[in-house]
Amino acid sequence: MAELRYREALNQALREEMERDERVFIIGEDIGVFQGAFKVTQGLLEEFGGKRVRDTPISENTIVGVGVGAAMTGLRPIVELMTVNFSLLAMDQIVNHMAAIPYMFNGQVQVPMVVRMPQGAGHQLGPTHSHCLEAIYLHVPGMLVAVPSTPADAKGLLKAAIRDDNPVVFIEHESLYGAKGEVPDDDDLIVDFGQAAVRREGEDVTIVGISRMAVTAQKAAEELASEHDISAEVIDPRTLRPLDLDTIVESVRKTNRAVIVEEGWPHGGVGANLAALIQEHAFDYLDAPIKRVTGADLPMPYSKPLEQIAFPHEPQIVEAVKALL
Amino acid sequence: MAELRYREALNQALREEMERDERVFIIGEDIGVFQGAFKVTQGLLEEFGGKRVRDTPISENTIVGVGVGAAMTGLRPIVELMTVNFSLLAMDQIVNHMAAIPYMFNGQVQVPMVVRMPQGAGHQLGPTHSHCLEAIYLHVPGMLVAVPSTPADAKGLLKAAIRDDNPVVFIEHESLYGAKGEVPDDDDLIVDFGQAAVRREGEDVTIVGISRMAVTAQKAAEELASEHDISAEVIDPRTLRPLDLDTIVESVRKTNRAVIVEEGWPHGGVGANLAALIQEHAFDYLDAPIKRVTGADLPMPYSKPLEQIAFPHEPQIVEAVKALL
Amino acid sequence: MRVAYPGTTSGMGDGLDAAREWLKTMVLIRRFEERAGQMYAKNKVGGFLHLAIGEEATIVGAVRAMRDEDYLISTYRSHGHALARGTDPKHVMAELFGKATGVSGGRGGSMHMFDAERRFMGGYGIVGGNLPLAAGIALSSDYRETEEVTVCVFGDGAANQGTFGETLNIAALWKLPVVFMVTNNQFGMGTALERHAAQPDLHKRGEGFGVPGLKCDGMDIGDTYEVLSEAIEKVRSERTPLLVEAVTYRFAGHSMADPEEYREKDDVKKWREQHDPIKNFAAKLDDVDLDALDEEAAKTIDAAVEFAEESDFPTPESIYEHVYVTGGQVRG
Amino acid sequence: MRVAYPGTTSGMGDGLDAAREWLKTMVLIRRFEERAGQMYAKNKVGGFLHLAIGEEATIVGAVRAMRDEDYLISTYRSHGHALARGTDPKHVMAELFGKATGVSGGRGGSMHMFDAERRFMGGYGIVGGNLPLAAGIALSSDYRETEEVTVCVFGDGAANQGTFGETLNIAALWKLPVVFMVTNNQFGMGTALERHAAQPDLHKRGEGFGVPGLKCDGMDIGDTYEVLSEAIEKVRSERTPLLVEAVTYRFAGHSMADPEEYREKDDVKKWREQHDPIKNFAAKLDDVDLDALDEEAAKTIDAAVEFAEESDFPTPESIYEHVYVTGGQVRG
Ligand SMILES: Cc1ncc(C[n+]2csc(CCOP(=O)(O)OP(=O)(O)O)c2C)c(N)n1
Ligand SMILES: Cc1ncc(C[n+]2csc(CCOP(=O)(O)OP(=O)(O)O)c2C)c(N)n1
Ligand SMILES: [Mg+2]
Ligand SMILES: [Mg+2]
Repeated sequence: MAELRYREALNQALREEMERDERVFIIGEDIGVFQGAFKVTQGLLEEFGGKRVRDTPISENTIVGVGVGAAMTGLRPIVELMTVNFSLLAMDQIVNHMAAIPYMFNGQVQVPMVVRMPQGAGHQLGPTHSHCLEAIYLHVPGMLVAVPSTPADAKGLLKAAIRDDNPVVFIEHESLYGAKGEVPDDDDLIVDFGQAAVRREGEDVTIVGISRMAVTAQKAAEELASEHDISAEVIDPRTLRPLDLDTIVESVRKTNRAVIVEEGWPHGGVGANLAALIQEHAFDYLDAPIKRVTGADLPMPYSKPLEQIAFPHEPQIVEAVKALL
Repeated sequence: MAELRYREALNQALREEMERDERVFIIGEDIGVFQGAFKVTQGLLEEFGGKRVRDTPISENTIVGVGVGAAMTGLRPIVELMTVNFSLLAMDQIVNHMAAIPYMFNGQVQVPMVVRMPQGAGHQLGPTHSHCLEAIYLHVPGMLVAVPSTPADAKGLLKAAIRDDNPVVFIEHESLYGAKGEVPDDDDLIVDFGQAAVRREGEDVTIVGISRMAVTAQKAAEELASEHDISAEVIDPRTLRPLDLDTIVESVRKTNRAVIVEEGWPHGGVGANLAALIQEHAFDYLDAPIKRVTGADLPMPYSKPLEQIAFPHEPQIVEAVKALL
Repeated sequence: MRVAYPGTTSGMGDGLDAAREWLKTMVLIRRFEERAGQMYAKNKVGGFLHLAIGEEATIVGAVRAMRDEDYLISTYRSHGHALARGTDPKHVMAELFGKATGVSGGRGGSMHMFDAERRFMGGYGIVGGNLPLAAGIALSSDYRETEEVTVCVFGDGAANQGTFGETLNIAALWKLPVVFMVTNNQFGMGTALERHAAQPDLHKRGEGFGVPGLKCDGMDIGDTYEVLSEAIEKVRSERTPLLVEAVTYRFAGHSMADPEEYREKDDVKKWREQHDPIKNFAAKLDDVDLDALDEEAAKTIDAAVEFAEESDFPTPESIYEHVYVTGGQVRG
Repeated sequence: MRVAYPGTTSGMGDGLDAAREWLKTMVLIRRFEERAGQMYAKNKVGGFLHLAIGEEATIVGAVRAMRDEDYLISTYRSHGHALARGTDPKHVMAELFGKATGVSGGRGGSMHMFDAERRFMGGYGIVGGNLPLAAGIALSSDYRETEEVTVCVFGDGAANQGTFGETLNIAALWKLPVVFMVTNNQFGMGTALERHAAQPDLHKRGEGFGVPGLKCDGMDIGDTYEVLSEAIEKVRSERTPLLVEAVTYRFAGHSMADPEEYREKDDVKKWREQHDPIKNFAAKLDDVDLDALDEEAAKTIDAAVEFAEESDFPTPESIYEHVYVTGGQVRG
């Protein structure tokens, strides 16, 4: 075990998979000479050269499409989009091309690629630079979606994503890049997609936290235990597609209550999806309505006090749980 | 009252609002000389001239942005995107610009514009041309979203949308353009946003149908009544933002059961959103889990028999209701 | 007008034999398209059907300038590209019928043909959507250190999509072996070239991005072949992109649902009479029996229709196959 | 290098007075940016902070070539544009502080300045996102039959976005009164011009779309003013777009979080020493006391900082204001 930052864990995953498989390469804006806007690709240009670590112009839709074309001919591209906000420009290549091509052409080609990008608020980046878009990516069939919240998962899921033959949307979180955690020393450390992690066992309520909110949910659970004598089970789905619904449903069948925490917008969010699923699969076990704690329903304001109340923190989660019990 | 087709009702709305307000104009691909891919804009070029009915190059992101810029300076543009599928190319201008600008600049400007586009499957247009994307648009704060299913609503909602000072995403349905219905003869016919229509009253179950599925749901309800002696209440929300949640919740409190029918993809769809809301607001009234009948979780196949089973028809709705009772 | 008699390009003999093969292929495409239109009228074919009647020289001239190992990528108007590349008409027709034996297993339809074996990397329904893919394929050719060239076909209307500038810049910057071929049929749907492109010499559009342009007469297969051969071989040896504009004309509507009110019937007639790429090329060759070629094509297409008719639709159980590589559904 | 002494443009007197005002404004911008950087280091300012130090001549030269009724639209690097346009530094600083008195009420921050009154139509965080808006604004000017011209400022890196080609084509096709001004500071973040643009003469990029190009020395306010004046007045009278490339250099990092490993410290030093737009312009004017101007600017900015400090943050209750015109939330 080594203690690594989330960004270092990602960097290791990239390095190891590039060493392991010559078909793997990375393209993206400022990933090479600049070393990555968030330094995830630090050192890779030097180690692997410009053929495998390639800076691109600011052309999001096209660089995703370049990845798709290369993947169709047997390579395994990783496309870094500087942030999820700019992926809105690449939505056509992601939905109509990357995700659709394997099916559209009846499996004659696969599209084994990863689109990596960070999301999230908290750094006062304002209305155009603070989105959490996992709900949109979850919606689209034909691709997998990962939302790692720990360094170990970041590494293990990214390695799994790179080895997967399906296209993967890999959503990192800007606020987690500096977070530290234990990461097993294993070149073949893989975290399988579709396996939720139970971060904390509990009896009274199930809290599902998405992306960075898995971390916030754990802190809230500690507070619930120490201050309110409430035992919360915390689940981090880790991937939204495939979704490990069984683990979530099993937990709710035990606790009979659920709160879903996400940073994204409320209407049509991931929380709504999970609420719909939980009530479908654990209807008779529910003692209270499933609650959602979400980001505010607005373009994220820049001003710090506004931004801070516009995405969930521990107190809102604590309140939501208390209101259920 | 006149009997009009959905496309004619839309055409009337456009014509009347353009006559009423000189600031209203339309831009889009092949809306002028070609008269519109689906003939919604037929005759308008001739009547209003090239200044107000303007054909554009195939540049979706930019034509939405042109609308935004014009709206910021006091005009009231209507941007037609040929279909919702191509709106994926315009997602940045829609989300990061159209919807964000009024807030981002603290109300110094408004963006009174409408993006009109049809969606939907059923014409064998295959994986890139058959999307229903209302769930994505519903998710984004800062804009309103309409999904009219009848000629009268098409007209009344479009007129309301054009007069509204918020940006509006106006989602028509390709399969409805030829549908006929009674439309009141009233130049000021407005259907207010945020008012669901109860298409059919019933006692046993509430069926909510989105976009074209409101029509399919009504047919299924007739069948439920005549063949299975089940009395279904059918609700068409008509706008997804604002959502008339009260009407839906009130109905479910009466019937104690709900089925949501949508043509879009299942995971993270509109049905999930409504299911989450209904269980939040009518938990104690529910006698069974809320069910969803949705489009299949795949890029739409071209082949007719596959396509026909890939989006909901009456039998699936009937089955879903029967399974609840 | 020049007529080139090529040396050794894939699938052809020399000189006159090659020219005859070109003519034969153009005739096959013409007859295929006509029949597809009839099948559409009979409701055997659904969706949108975009025919390439009038554009046969542009298609065959370009494809014959390619090697087998080169990649071709096109648009929703691409039956002809598949046929020219050697895909069996049976499988193209079966795709139109939505049958499991279609090139895309009935999943893609007319707009989404594909033939991996022949390196026909697909027709795409999104205008301008294939340009980035072409750059990616070309990048891959480079990455794998091959001599492959990618030919990327798109329309005059597509040159207005953002992907055009983005992709040309990237291709030039990275010196990718790709020939961007704009099939300028003078209309994007119902919008005439000069109503959608401020500067209508499309081959000059790449210069600002570092991609030099060439132009050919897309109604003349000899000229098309020659210019494309030059372009493809230059790209192959210099490994840096070129843009070729082939000026052509579509004789039929944009798709089957086009009343064609945006152009004069007389213009269409004039183009059909004076610029028919098949008639004009046939007239230059001795010893050509166009009727016989027609008949042969008709037979081939009869067989294709029969094959398509008799093939099965994909089974309902197969509906989720290939959404994910694992076969089944993957839930969200 | 030429120094132009303008006639009657908004907010200025004639000749030398105007030149002095230019200098004063450049100094104000420089000092403002420096102070903003200090406030960032003190955590008074959050988010990304993109300074325009080195680019003052490009900014002021262009803005002074505009009339009051003309529209200006820019990027996330736009404090200088707001200041040059006449926005009170207090409100710009307050925006950086996230205060309710900021130009955007604290909602936008450094990247999203706006001043409707002065027709500064905003800074935008999405690279290339403002080009379509500029075309829309220009379309509106035409629609309303005014003489207004829109100046759309964006970076060299933004010229690689799809919106560039799309918007230039549309602007040329519709003959829109817009000047596209590419502030070529030779880097898109950490990527040098020749590493992101295959053809680095950016003013030539528009020709293929029917938009002729001009170039100016963006380190020389006189040249910038002259070329922009020519461009703006040509666009005003002919009502058809132009592209102007202003070559400049940013002396500071891309944003505050930039270690600048992608360029040589010596290069930056050379540019700072030899091409400083303020120093060089001051040297051409008689009777200029740069220290006094500095001091005056410092005072103005002191007051701005004080204002920003003392202003209130927006109240929590106001958080939903302006998401919708109705004020409150609109549920989905
Ligand atoms: C992004 C996008 N926008 C609009 C359409 C609808 N559409 C299909 S073909 C077409 C015209 C394209 O013209 P061109 O590129 O010249 O090709 P051609 O049809 O002439 O072969 C349009 C607008 C589309 N398929 N994709
Ligand atoms: C669409 C998009 N992609 C990426 C970014 C991140 N980003 C911000 S500024 C920048 C560089 C832009 O360079 P240029 O256009 O030359 O402007 P400059 O910063 O030099 O003024 C990048 C990549 C962004 N904001 N928007
Ligand atoms: Mg065309
Ligand atoms: Mg720059």
